[in-house]
Amino acid sequence: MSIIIPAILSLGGLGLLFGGVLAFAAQKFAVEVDPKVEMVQEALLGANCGACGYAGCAQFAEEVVAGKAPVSGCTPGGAKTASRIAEILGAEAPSAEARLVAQIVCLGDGVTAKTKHIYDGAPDCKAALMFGGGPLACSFGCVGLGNCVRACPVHAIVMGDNGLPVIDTVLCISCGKCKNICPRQVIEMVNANGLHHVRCKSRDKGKLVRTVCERGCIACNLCVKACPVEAIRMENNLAIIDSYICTNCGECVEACPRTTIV
Amino acid sequence: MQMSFKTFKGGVHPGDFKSATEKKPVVPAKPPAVAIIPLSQHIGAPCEPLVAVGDEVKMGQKVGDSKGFVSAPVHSSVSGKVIKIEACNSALGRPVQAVYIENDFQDTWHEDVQPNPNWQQLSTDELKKLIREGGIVGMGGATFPTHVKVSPPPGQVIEYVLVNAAECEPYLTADHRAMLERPEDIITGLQIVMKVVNAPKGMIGIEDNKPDAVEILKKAAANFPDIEVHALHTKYPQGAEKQLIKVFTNREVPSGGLPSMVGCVVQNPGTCIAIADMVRFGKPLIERNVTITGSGIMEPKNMLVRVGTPLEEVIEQCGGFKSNIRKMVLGGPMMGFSQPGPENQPVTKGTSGILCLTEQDVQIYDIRQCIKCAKCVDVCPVSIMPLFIGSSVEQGMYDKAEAYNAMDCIECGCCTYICPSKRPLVQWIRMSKGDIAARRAAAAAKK
Amino acid sequence: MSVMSEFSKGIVKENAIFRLVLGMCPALAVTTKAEFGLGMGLATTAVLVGSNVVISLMRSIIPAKVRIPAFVIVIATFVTMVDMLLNAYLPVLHGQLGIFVPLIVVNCIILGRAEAFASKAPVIHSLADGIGIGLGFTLSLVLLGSVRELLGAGTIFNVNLLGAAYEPFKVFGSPPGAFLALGLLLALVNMLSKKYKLE
Amino acid sequence: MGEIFAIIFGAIFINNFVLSRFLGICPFMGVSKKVETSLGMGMAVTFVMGLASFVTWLLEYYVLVPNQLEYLRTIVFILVIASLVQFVELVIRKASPTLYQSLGIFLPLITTNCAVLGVAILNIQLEYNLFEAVVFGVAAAVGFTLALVIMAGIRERLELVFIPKHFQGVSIAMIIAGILSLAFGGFKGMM
Amino acid sequence: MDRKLVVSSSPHLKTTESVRSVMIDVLVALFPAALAGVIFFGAPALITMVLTTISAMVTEAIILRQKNIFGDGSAAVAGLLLAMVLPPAVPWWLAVIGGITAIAIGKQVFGGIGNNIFNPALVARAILMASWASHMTTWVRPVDLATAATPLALGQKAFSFINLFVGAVPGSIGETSTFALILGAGWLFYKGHITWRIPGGFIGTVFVMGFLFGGYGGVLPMISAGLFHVLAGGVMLGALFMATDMVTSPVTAKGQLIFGIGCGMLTMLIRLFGAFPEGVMFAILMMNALTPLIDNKTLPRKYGEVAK
Repeated sequence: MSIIIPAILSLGGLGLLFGGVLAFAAQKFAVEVDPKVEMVQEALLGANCGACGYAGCAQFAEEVVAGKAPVSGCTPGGAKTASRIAEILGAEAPSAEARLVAQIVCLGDGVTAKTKHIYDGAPDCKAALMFGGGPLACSFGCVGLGNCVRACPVHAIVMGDNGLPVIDTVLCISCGKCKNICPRQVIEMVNANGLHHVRCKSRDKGKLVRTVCERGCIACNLCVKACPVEAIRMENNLAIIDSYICTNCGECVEACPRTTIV
Repeated sequence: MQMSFKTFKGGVHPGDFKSATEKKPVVPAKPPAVAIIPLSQHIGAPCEPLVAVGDEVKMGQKVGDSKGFVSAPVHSSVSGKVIKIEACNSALGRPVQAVYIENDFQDTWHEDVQPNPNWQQLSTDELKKLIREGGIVGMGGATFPTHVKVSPPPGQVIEYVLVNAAECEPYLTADHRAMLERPEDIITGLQIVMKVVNAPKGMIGIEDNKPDAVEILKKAAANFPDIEVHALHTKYPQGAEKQLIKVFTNREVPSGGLPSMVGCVVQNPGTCIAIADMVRFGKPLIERNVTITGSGIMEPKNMLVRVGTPLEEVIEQCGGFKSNIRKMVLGGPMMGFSQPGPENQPVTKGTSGILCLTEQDVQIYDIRQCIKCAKCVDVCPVSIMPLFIGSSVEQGMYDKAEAYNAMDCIECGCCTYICPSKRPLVQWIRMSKGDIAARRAAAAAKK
Repeated sequence: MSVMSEFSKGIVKENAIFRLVLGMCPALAVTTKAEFGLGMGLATTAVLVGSNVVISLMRSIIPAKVRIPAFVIVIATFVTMVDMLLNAYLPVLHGQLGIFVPLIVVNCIILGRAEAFASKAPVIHSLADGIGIGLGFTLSLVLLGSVRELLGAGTIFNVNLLGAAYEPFKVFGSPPGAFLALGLLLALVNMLSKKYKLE
Repeated sequence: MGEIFAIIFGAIFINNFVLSRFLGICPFMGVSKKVETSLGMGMAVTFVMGLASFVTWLLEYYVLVPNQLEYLRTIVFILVIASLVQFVELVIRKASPTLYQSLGIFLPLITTNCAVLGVAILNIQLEYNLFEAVVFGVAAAVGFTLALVIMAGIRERLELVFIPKHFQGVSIAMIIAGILSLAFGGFKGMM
Repeated sequence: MDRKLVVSSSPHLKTTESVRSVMIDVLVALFPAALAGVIFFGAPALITMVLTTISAMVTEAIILRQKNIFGDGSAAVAGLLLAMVLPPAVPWWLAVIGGITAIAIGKQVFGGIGNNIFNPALVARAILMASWASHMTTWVRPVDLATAATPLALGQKAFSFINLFVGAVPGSIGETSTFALILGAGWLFYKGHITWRIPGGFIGTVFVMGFLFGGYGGVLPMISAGLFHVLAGGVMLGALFMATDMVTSPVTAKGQLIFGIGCGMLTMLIRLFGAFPEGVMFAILMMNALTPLIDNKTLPRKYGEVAK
């Protein structure tokens, strides 16, 4: 007993002392906090481990709410915490039924697309376009210097050997960063269920397209005629497949004389 | 007055490559069959066309003007008929609107082009107006409207008018020839500018690899005690405005500021001649000296070319391209703009040279990783950190680029020239400038 | 989530050292030999399991405002118990682990699990979670300890594997080697997990 | 005087808390991404470690030892440190928002920083007197700060280059720490 | 015109200098010291140099999957520099491990050339030193290759300044011959790859600190102590070839001077007060770590910037 009593006394005493002081301090020195920040802080582990690179959970919460830190920044918390934070912040969760994936809408690679000149400089699509509209003869095609590759947060895009980026649709998280960064807008978010797409953005007349690219859409209307469900329409010299009507029958692929639909 | 002839910090010695044309007198080029007059040949807002398709125009007639202050009007360099107003290619890679004029080869001057016999009595404001009406812009390549340059904001006292006759760009000899052939006109132009800005002192700086030009100009300036001619070290970018000011006055233009803030106005010799022509004879800027040179041209030449002459015609008069041409640059090799081709593009007020290079001179190097050799830091004339700016931009971190003073870059190209890893530093810096400027503008708009 | 998956996730998918990068101090400090790693890992596991269970039991009693200090006390109690037990029964190991036994208190893993899991889950799940995470931590420490011991002394668990002629790569037995070995192992684990899509 | 100097030099260079004693690795890895942040963190740690050394030393020799409660050391120390830090944070937050921005925000991170508890326990183990304990606490924190700032400088530089994918993040930081630790080995035997 | 033109951003002129040519220049500059090493320490030195260089080059070629084993030459430089700081008679496996470590841990984990924070050769040496200290401190006398101690261990009286200058003393393969090192460094100066700042700061500081703390009894002994510290051990090699490594030293002029002085001070601190007789390696590694901070604190005043 003689061992236990001082232990209980001193620990309890200390506990009371500190508890009292802290409770007093918490009231005395209360500071208003954004409720959202508080909620995010609640969602975090509270371990204050610093793995996120910020000075503790409170600061991380503030930065997340301010949009400066990624929702997935809390490594110890993992995916669960990230999704909870996303919920709090009201970030959009992708709807399950129509998953969108990024797709390169151009087939003009080093062989099929003609070039006007040779670009020598910083590997950046936007920079290349500043010189006479880019090296491609087609003014709609993919420049192929990989801005999308660098923009992808999950490394789902790699540069193919033929100078066109290749997107791993399994890894794609539908964030749309590649689409937004592409100066030529040859990346589109497409319905992941649709198998066939017109892989060309050229709104030039067919005659011109023929001279600059072997695989560009020439607006010949053969696909429109071939489609049994009228999912294809022609707009501004460019065929467009409505993937929500499309039955993935593949007739248009057969019909396309320039293998633009794949 | 004692000047401290300090040299500027940094710089490179790329070799001058001027021997092909420096001994060749300027020959007039044939007038074009169809003159293409771009409506934007200056920094600032583009001009509106003053003529319509089908109009008859005369030589020296104003065909485009703008209300913008930092703009200069454009004039027809031939007499004839306007056949279309359409986009043509420009040196910067963006298409610009241009007036296409079919030449009648009569060369009838427009009635507005009148000499001013008593030009020496004209007031400052009249002179300024003449300079503006003459469409005169900086002819070194930057094409900054001259009337803006000679109108410093109130309160700024101009002490020096400097003539930037360094011609430090390799290959180019257009200014060199102008100095040899028209030294008096340069002096006259300088005097006019000095009068306009009320500057007590005029100074001409010439790189010491052109001793003949130094001598001729010294002789021409002998009778003018307020004008000095100096030989400068041959070092690139000796002719960069800010560096020239540093050399002559040991003053530094504040970051983001203009030369007038340190009491200087800098003019190119070609501009001086254009000013002299306009003020004395009423002749607007419709022709200029152009050096057509490089290993890719059959007969390198210095030519007096009318503004609006298609590049193809000029090149044809020099015997055409060699078959192994790989690059065509408008301007000099250090700061000029390489072009995808000469098609549908005229000589403009800013075209100081057409440099044609063959494959021996145009090597495409792999961009390698920066080895931090610090050579770019050593040669940078404005003491910024090209290597870190480049790497920041490569990683997409434009805020870091800004922190390393990307906005102060004068794009002289020394860093890229010297880089053993062949990194496109200037291009990266340029990319960051666009981004930083946009961000600053957005921040300012927010406020 | 089933109890089984709560248990198994801690070993590979949410491995404290290699995936969450937590609890680095003991991982670096006590892994000069595989057996030290094992001892430290098991000690931590014991604390983790104990604290997880107790906190899970008390989760409805502890007011939210003071939960962190309360957790800390629970953890510290278990740490003190483990400290005493080690001292009594494995004094050599206790000496080797040194101050890192009391420092289990501040191991982020334990507080992290208490806050993130045990304070919200039933006892059985918390127990499974504690054992899983603890074993994952132990395994990592043993792995790191084995690598360092093998290279730095030619042995694993004091069994000589590389023969008498082996001149040990002593750096791996020293502090710098701890950093280097863990850095290289982390890269290796990154590579393997990418390859087998453990994301 | 010589002994005090030896404690300072030893704690900063020879037995650097991070590079040779492996204390405070978590914040060392986490908060070393920016020089500015790491400086703030370092200052906060220095403050807390000095204070903690002082308070825990008093507790040890005036509360625990007289009552033969040494076995409660871990519990008591962690409690004290946690409360202390939280108290200081609350005070700073209210008293000086600017100081809070530069220093206070790092305080919660310090509770679970094993360097703080480590220094408290080491003070007892090494049998320092009160003055020595505080000096040791501060010096150890300065050593921690030094390592942290160096690391942050290096990591800022490495932001400009492409680190191989698998080595990004903690992995490369560990390797750098290893080489740093090797370099600091040069101080061995001084004093 | 049937050819396509090249478009690129200005400037359109570039030097012919490349990473490879710079590295070849460094190799050329290292040649005199390497030759001196072979002359003084014979076949073992040659074998060590060949082993480290080849293993470094092979490691790099494998990691980068490049067919050309020489590549840009940086691996050869790292390998040869490593040999320079090894004792002549190290076991063959130690040299090979050294070459591999230099490239793998010293360089490629950072992403290869240009990205490394620490001098790869010195990283490798530090690791070897921490692992096999006895092999790494077994020195031999020149020519007869009998085991002997280095001048730094023996003290100032053991060798004449002439021998220290020429290099006829025990020591690492490439560090003994001051003469050969200066000859090689001259080439780098001539080619503009190094400036005076780092070597000047380094050697100057070593001399001054040797002068102040190394000698007693008058100016002459103090001068000779300063000189001794400059000539003995790895200061010349370190100052001229290791500290001047472009990748791991500051890029600003002021920073380079600070870097050199820092190297000198740390070297002398370790030599005079530490457990090791030589401190060049530790000093340079420590200053390597500080390089990013030094760079950011010594950014030059940009043109037109008003002094604050």
